[in-house]
Formats: sequence, structure tokens, C-alpha cells
Amino acid sequence: AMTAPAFADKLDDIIASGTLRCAVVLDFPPMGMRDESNNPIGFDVDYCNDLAAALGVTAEIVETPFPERIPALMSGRVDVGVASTSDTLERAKTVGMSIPYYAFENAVVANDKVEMTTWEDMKGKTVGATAGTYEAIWLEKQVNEWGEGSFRPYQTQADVFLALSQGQLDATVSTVEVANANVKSGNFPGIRVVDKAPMVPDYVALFTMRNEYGLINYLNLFVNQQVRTGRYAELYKKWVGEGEPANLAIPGVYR
Amino acid sequence: MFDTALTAADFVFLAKGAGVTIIVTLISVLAGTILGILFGVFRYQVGAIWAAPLTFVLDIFRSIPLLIQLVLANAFIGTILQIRISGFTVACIVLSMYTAAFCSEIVRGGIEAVPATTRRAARSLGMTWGQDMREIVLPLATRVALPSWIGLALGVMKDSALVYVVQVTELLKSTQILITRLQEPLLLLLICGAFYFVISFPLARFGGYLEKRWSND
Amino acid sequence: MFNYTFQWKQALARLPQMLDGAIVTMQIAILSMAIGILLAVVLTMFRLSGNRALSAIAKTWVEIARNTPALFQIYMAHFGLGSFGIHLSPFASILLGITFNNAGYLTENFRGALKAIPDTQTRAGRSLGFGAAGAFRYIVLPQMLRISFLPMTNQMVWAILMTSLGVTVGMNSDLYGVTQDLNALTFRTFELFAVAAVIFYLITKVITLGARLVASRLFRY
Amino acid sequence: MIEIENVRKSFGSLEVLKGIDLTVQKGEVVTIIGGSGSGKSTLLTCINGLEPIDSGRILVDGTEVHAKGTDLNKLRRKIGIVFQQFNAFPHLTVLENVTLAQRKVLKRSRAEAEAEAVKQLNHVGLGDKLKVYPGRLSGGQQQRMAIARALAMSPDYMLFDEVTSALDPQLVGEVLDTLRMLAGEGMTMICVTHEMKFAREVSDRVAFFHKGVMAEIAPPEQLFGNPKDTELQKFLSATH
Amino acid sequence: MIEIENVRKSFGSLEVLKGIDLTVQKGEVVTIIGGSGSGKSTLLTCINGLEPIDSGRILVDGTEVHAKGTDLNKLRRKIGIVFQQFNAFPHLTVLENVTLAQRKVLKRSRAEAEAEAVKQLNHVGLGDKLKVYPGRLSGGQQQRMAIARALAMSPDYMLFDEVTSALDPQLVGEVLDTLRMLAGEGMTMICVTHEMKFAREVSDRVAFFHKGVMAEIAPPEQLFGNPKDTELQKFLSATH
Ligand SMILES: Nc1ncnc2c1ncn2[C@@H]1O[C@H](COP(=O)(O)OP(=O)(O)OP(=O)(O)O)[C@@H](O)[C@H]1O
Ligand SMILES: Nc1ncnc2c1ncn2[C@@H]1O[C@H](COP(=O)(O)OP(=O)(O)OP(=O)(O)O)[C@@H](O)[C@H]1O
Ligand SMILES: [Mg+2]
Ligand SMILES: [Mg+2]
Repeated sequence: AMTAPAFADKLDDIIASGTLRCAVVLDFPPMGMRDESNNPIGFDVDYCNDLAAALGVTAEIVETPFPERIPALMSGRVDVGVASTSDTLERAKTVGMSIPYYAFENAVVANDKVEMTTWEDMKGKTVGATAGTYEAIWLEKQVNEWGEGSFRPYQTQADVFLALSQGQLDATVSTVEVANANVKSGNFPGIRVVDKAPMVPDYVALFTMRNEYGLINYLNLFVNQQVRTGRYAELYKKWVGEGEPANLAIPGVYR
Repeated sequence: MFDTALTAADFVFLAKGAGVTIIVTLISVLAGTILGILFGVFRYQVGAIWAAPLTFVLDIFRSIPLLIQLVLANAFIGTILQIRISGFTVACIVLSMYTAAFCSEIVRGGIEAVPATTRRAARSLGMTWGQDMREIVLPLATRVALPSWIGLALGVMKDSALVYVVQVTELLKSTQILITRLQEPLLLLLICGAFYFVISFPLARFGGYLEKRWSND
Repeated sequence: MFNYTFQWKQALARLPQMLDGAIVTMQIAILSMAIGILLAVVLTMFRLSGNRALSAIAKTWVEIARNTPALFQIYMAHFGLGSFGIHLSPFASILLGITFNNAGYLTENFRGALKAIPDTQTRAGRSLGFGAAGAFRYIVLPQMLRISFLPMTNQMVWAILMTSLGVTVGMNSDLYGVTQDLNALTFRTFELFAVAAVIFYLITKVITLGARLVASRLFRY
Repeated sequence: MIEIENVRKSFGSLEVLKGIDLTVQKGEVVTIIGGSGSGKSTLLTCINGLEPIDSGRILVDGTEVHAKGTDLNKLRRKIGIVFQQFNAFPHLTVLENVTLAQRKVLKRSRAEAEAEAVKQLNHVGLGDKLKVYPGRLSGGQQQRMAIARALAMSPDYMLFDEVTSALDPQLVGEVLDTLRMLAGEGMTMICVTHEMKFAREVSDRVAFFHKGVMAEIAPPEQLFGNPKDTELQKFLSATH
Repeated sequence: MIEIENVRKSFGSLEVLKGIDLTVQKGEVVTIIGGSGSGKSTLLTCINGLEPIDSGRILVDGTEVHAKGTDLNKLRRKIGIVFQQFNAFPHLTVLENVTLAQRKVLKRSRAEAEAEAVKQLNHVGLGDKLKVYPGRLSGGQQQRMAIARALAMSPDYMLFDEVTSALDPQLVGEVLDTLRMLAGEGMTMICVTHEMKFAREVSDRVAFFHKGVMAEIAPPEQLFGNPKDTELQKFLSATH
């Protein structure tokens, strides 16, 4: 129902309504997935819960496939996206991005039956990725540059790995975290990580409506606080594993 | 035959999805049918020319993919009008209009199948337009329209599989979620297909039976 | 009036790409109809053959096609068959899925049409020395196709609309796929999909009007 | 009393009634004969207001049918009409066919309506078909049911539009007998018919329509015995 | 020569032909009369092998119709048959109706087939309807077209099954005239008919069927003038 006038500050709205609705992608382990009883879990889910706690409201996780993240926000279905969203300039024309809250490296994952040692062996192969993601946009451009092979976008990360495991795809590019998690899980037999993809690290941001400066400010501070308080590292350890989480500051530039 | 990791909880989860499918279908078919009857009667009553704007609008719902209707309605209501409503509501609104568009055709066809002379006879007995509609046209048109209407309702149930684009977790989406976790696509898809089949098949048969029975007299 | 700025230019600038997508959409629909009609004729003959196994195949096909969602059928064509190691490209998968659906619905239509053709037509044909196949081919079939022409047109429109489901099997060159791709780049959801909707609408209108024209030339009796 | 005064009526560019004048007194039986398309049916449907008219006026017991404020539904209760096509309501039993309008229009109770229906159905000889659906009846039986249905509304006037033309020859008699009976009971009736023998027998006056004009009207002996209008002469000689 | 020897045929438990014996010589015209359901149509469809038989045999020019190895499609080219229902192919013009089987079955060239078709259509008086679709023809014209269609296959025998029963009375004559013409030309024919006058006129012999039995067969003068079978006597007195 119509709860708030359209131009009230969203931050106020959220606090007033008592719920924070986050768009989260749930087929993107370890960032978003489901446990045995099909409840949402993962890095992004916890991140949303933390944000809600900071705001003093309860979190509501709205599952959105990758291509539906922005439409879900634009149609007012969610307040904030905590959905591993790359902060591209093209997208920033439409939505407002916070500072990065995570950074992915991408890896090339291949089917075992396919000969492949470096990322460049993808040339001429059938490759795919999740429609609407950073790596999909990169990979499609790459395939077009090579001028051979074909690119297939699937609607969900799971469909990509299903297709890869079935042998419908020769290779895919996905974040290292997702790749490792999927290879380890044993859910997708017959796949392996081949190489890192030579992409600029995929900085991902929280996002909300472009004109919600109050909320964007709040999100920026929240991300900063997560790192400062060590919660960022804690979550990394919980969901990704041992090691150092990526540095979110880019040397040599302000933001 | 299948060695599966599927748990009872997962079946509950699937059943919930099926429940959503059924609820969305029921709401949309109900609302769509009421609207469809209103539109159909209106179109019949005012004639092709005056009904043209309505006919045009309804035709749009039959001429563009439901997926696009859902995306557009979602974007329009949320992004442009900035009204906060749930995906479930959007799904029901779009599916209702979609149902109404087809239903109004069925209704109009049903009314047209009632011979004008029979209606004249009713009016000659002093019955009002409303009485004629209720006592004569409705029962007679229903016989013509019901089999098609059953087909429409089942079609809406099957098409409701597309409401996943507005974040409604219905049966097929639930299945996909389980596939994501369990990676048993074939088994899960078969369960999902079987569910649709089990609901659709008997009703479709029933529709066929009615059609046969009523076309004989 | 709206607290939203439309950016139609962004969408219109992509029109050429979308029109290319529309052509792919048409290709899928036309191919799936052509093959679907052939298959439906074969399935209809299976039904008429009196052979239990053949008519069971036809019946099963029809009931599955009519009683499960098209999305499900397309998903099955890709990932279902994939489970058996049968790998179809997105194009082949969507084509197979829609063709399967078309064939099922058309077979049912043909059955209705056949009921409307008196059995004495076949008898008359046989009496002239036609074999069973000849009588079907020259006498029953043309009449059957004529009666089913309108339902076939409707099915063609359905086929066009169903191509939008190709995205679930990795299709990105059809109209819906192209639109979705563009949306991922620019996030102008409403503008892009509105343009796609208009294109879809025009295609279906052209098809229905074209079919009417064809019918008036083809069926003069 | 039905008073028809200079009634004109066109369908598009086709003038179907070209100034008809006719007054039917209480208890009178007027038959209308004439060629196909001469406007006979149209006149009947104008009388009970099913069709609008272009000019002139029609008064039923002093009420102008096509006046603005006239309650047509109320007026139509006074005027029973039976058409050429059997207009049985196929989804209702014979009894329900006859009770429906009584209950919905006259607001009679079910018991009252059924009593009246049984009476009228017995009257037309269908007392044993109460629970049957019309689909099971012969054409003649359906027409008699339609007559009973109209009579059950206790009309003051009855209009009959070629009620026997769609019937097989052997069924015509049973329906005409019913009409004869009604005429004998003093019902005011306008009958459009092609049955000359019947017209001659029951009518007080017979009107001959030709191309939208009432070319002649006279008592039957005179009209049949000594027709003046040349078209009527042609018509009569063709039908013999 | 058509030889029918002790043919029996049942549909389920209903025995429709109870041992029929009949020999039709080249050039002979045999008419079959009899009540509805007596098995007349069934016999004709057995002769050209459209229906199987239970026992007995049927020989056409010495070939046993229901024997295993018989090429029925070939045999049927010898035997033209025209049915009670008009079996025009509605999707083809009159000319195409008559050329189709010639071209596809007899493998005649289009030109040859059309020449033959025009000849036969002229023969039955439809020379001016070549490009018309059957839906535009009257029932009688459709039946004559069906006759031309059968004749174009150059059959040695013609079977006619009540070809006038579905026709309006005024159209019966034109079709019977066509049959008379054929009989006059020496065609071997078996005609099932209800037209007694016609049967009397053209037949060499008339057979009377009753409940699956050929109760009497004789030249027309004898059969009509002096019927022996009591059922035949009843039948004839009923039809007069
Ligand atoms: N609703 C209508 N719209 C247009 N023309 C009509 C309509 N009803 C009747 N007509 C025309 O009006 C003329 C008179 O029709 P009407 O039915 O009154 O003739 P009729 O005398 O009853 O003939 P019949 O003996 O054939 O019943 C005819 O030419 C008919 O075609
Ligand atoms: N295909 C069939 N299946 C079952 N019964 C049949 C079939 N064809 C004919 N019959 C029955 O066989 C009997 C003889 O039929 P047939 O058509 O030979 O009669 P007929 O002498 O030609 O009668 P009519 O003068 O009515 O044409 C009838 O009782 C009919 O119902
Ligand atoms: Mg009339
Ligand atoms: Mg017969």
C-alpha cells in the first residue's frame, strides 16, 4: 500500500516503517544462498542484517535474481541493494552507489572435459555468465573482440554452473569466492578453476535511489564503520574463509 | 531410481510455492473474470465502434509477452508512480488484466451465441434488461463460455510461472531455488511439472467433457 | 506529473539492436510453427493410425504440452535434456521448447477440425481409388488446415510471445534477450521494455492481419 | 384498445412502414396477411415497443408506447407476443419457462406462479410435460408452450407472428386450434398469418399489407370474397 | 460381371446381410429397393471393398474383392460409386474435383485429366461450372458433379446409392435424367433407389431387400405388377 509520500526522505521512511528491505541475490554463494531449511544466509544477508541493526529496524531479505536487482529497487520493492553490485559509471546514471563494501577478483572456471590452462583459452569456446553482472558484461565484450566462440547469459548464477557442469558451457567467469564455493560444494561435479580473469577488481557497492543523498551518506558511513570495527573481516572469515579481505581503498585517489 | 537429498522441509518449501501459484491464480482468475464479464458485456452492449478504445487496450494485453507486461507494470507502478506495493500485488494486477482481456472475448462470444430472438421473447414478457441478462443470457452464455473459461483459467495458472520477475516465489521459482541448492534439476523439474499436470489435466478434461455434453443439446 | 525523468532517447538509440532481436524472434516463431505444423500432422496421423503405441505417444505429447507451463517446457529442453548429456544451444532449446508446445496445441486443434470433416469425404476418396494416405493427403488434410487456420494464427502469436521465455536458457539475441541485455547496461527498464512492447505489439498485429490476407486468397471456397 | 396512428418506420434507408393506421377494439381479432417483407412483423414489434418508430404514435389503452416516460416493461405485461421462431428458454423446464417471468416480473410467489402455469399449460394441452426441457418437445409443442407462457402473464392483448410458419405441416393444426380457442374466449388478438383458411374463420377483420402500406382492411368475407386492391387480388390468387 | 455369392455381414451383433446372392451382367441395370436399414447401402460398400464381409465372396470381373492379395485401390477404379450425401470436395473447384483422382490415382497428365473432366462435366450438364466451388452448387448439381467425377475414372461399373434422397423434390428430376442417360449408354449399374417410377423404367431387374435378405428379384413388370413376397406387397402398397 501507499505508505509514504513520494518525496519524503527514504532514510526517515525506513526508520519510520521499522523494516529495511534489502535486495539480495541468493544464488551467489557465499554472498547469498539458502540453508537446509531454505532460509537466506551469506555475507550479503549478514551485511543487510547489520545495516538494519544499525538503523534500529528489522531486516527483510527480498530475493532478486541478478537482472532484477535494479528493477526491484526502481519499482520500490526494496530500499537498498546489498547484492554484490558492481559500481559501473553506466549504472550510476540510474542508481546511487555507496563506497565499495566488497571487492571481487574473478576466476575462470571450466568444465573438466575442456582443455584449458589460461584465461585466453576461452577464445573460440562456448562461455557464459549471469545476465546483467559485471563479469557477464566483460565476457560478452571479450567474446565480441575475439570474434569467435559464443556467449550465453543465464538468468541465475546457478543456471550458469548447472550449464557448465552439464557441459553445455565450456567455461565461465565468476568471482573467485563463488567459483571456490561451487567447486568445493561438490554440487557441480566436473568443473575446475583454471585461472584468474584479467579484470580490474570488481568493486561492489550498496545502492539505493539516486536522489536519496541522506541514505547514501548513511550507507557510506556504515561501510566505513564495518571495516573500522573489524566486522568486515569477521564476516569475510565466516563466509569466505581464512585470509585477508580485499582492500577497499584505492591508492592514489579520493572517494 | 533417484538418490536424493530432498528433505521433508524442501517439500514443504515446494508446497508453499505451489500455494503461491494457486493463490495468485485464484485471485487473478476471480478478479479477471469479474472484469472480463464487465468488459465483455460493455463491449457487446455499446457495439464495436464505441467499444474500440477498450478493445484496443484489452488487445494490448493479448499481444505483448506477459513477461514484458509484468516488467513494465512493475517499473511503471514503482519507478514512475512511486507507489510502494508488493510484487505479489503487481503480479495479481497484471494477471487479472491479462485474464480480463481474454475473458472479455469469451464473454462476448458467449453472449453473441444467445439467439437474439430468445432475448426478444424475454423482453416481450416484460423482463428488464437486467432480468434478461441474469435469467436468460447468463445461463445460456455460460454453457458456451464455460469450457473456454476453464481453458483460460488453466492458462493463467501456467502463465503465473512468470511472476518470478516481480520477486514472487511461486512453484517454478521455488523449484529453481531448490535446484540451486541441491543440484538435482531433473528430479525437481519433474516434480514441478507433475504438479502443474495434476492440477491442469483433470480440469482440462472436465472442460472437454462439458463442451461435449453441452454441444449435444 | 511524475517524479521520474523519462529518457526515451537512450532507448530509441538502441532501436536498431532491438529490431535485430525482433528478426531473431520472428525466425524462432516461424520455424517453430513450420516444424510444429509438420509434427502436428504426424501426431494427428499417429492418433488416427489405430496403433496403440503411436496414439499413446501422440496423446502423451499433447497432454504434456497443454498441461504444463511453456516456461517449464523450455527449461526442460535445455537443462532437462542437459541432464542426459544432450546439449542444445539456447536457440535450439527455445526452438525445441516452443515447437513442442506448438505441436501439442495444434494436434488438439487438428483433432477438432477433423471432427468437422465428415467421414464420407474419406469414403468418397477411397472409392475413387485413393489409398488411405492419398485420401488423407489430398482430401482431408487441405480441409483440416483450412478449418484450423484461425487457431494456427493464434498459435503463431503465442509462439511470438513465448520467445520472450528464451532468456531462461541463455538466449540473448531475440527481442526480449536484447532488451534485457540493454537493461543490464543502462538500467532504463521502463523505456527499453516499453519500446520492446511496442515492437511485439506491431509484430503480432502484422501477423494477424497478414494471416487474414493469406486466408482470403487461399480459401476462396 | 390498441390505436395505431400514422406510424412510419425505417431501417436505414429502407422504409418498412409507410404510415399505418389501425385501431383494434377490445375483444376484436384482427389478422394481418401480406407478402414477405411487407412489414407485418415490424408492426407487431413496434406495438409492444421492442422497436422504436420514426413518427406517428401507438396507444395501448391510452398509453403512448413510444413516449418518453412510458414504462415499457410494465406495458409489455399487458401485451403477450408469440414469434415465428420457437423462443423457448432451452435451459429451463416447461414449467420454469412459464413461471420465470411471472415470478421475476409480476413478483408472484412460486406457488402462485406454478398454479397459473399449470392452468395455462393444461389449457394448451401440455399438462403432462411440466418437467420436460423444451429440447425434447416438437415444434408445435414449443409454440403452444410459448403461448401458455404469454398467457400466464394475464395479458389483455395477444400478438401472434406467423406462429405456424416454422412448423411441419402435421403440427400446424394443433397450434391453430389453440388460437381458435383463445379467439373463442374473447381475447383481443392481432395475428400475422399465412393460413388463409384460419384467417377467414376467426377474424373480425383482415388487413392486407403490401410494401409497408396497409392496402386493404375489411371483414374476412368481404376481403377474401371481393378484394378491391389489385395487389391483394394477385396475392390471393397466388396463395390458392 | 459382378458376382455376389452368399455374402454375410454383421455390425457387432446386428446381422445386416444374411446371405446375398446376385449376379450382374455386363450392360445390365439392376435396381435395389427396400425399407430403411435393410442392408442396401451396406451391400454397395461391400462390393467396392469399403466394408469387409464376414463370409461368402464377391467377384468383380473374376477378381475376388475381399481376397488377401487384391489391390483394392486398383479394383475401385473399375467401380464408380455415388452416395446419398453429396460428397463434393469443398476445397476444390468443380474441375479440380473431377481431375484430382485422375491425376493422382490414374497418373494422367493435367491436360489429359482436364480434357476428360470437361467431357464428363458437359455430359452431365455442368460444362459452365468448371471454376465454381461446390459450395455454390445446388444439391442436384453437386450430385451430377459426383457422377461426372466417378465417370471420369472410366469405370466399368457404376453403383448409385439413393443419389436423389437428400435432394429437394424439384432437383430430383435432373439427376434421374443423368442416370437414365447412362443406362441408355449401356453402363453396367446397380442403383439403390426409392423412386419406383424410375426403377420401373430403367431397370433390367429389380431386387427387393428386406431385413438383410434379398426377398425377391425379377424384371420390373413382374416385380411391380405381380409381387410374390408378402413384405414386398406391403412395401409397394405403402409407397404408392
Ligand atoms: N432489424 C432490422 N434491420 C434491418 N432491416 C430489417 C430489420 N428487421 C426487418 N427488416 C427489413 O424490414 C422489412 C420488413 O420486415 P418484416 O419482418 O416486418 O416483414 P414481414 O412482413 O414480417 O415478412 P415475413 O412474412 O417474411 O416475415 C424487410 O425488408 C426486412 O428485411
Ligand atoms: N458402420 C456401421 N456400424 C454399425 N452399424 C451400421 C453401420 N453401417 C450401417 N449399420 C447398420 O446396418 C443396418 C443396415 O444399414 P444400411 O445403411 O445398409 O441400410 P439401407 O438399406 O441402406 O437403409 P437406408 O434406406 O436407410 O439407407 C442399419 O441398421 C444400420 O444402422
Ligand atoms: Mg415476419
Ligand atoms: Mg442406405
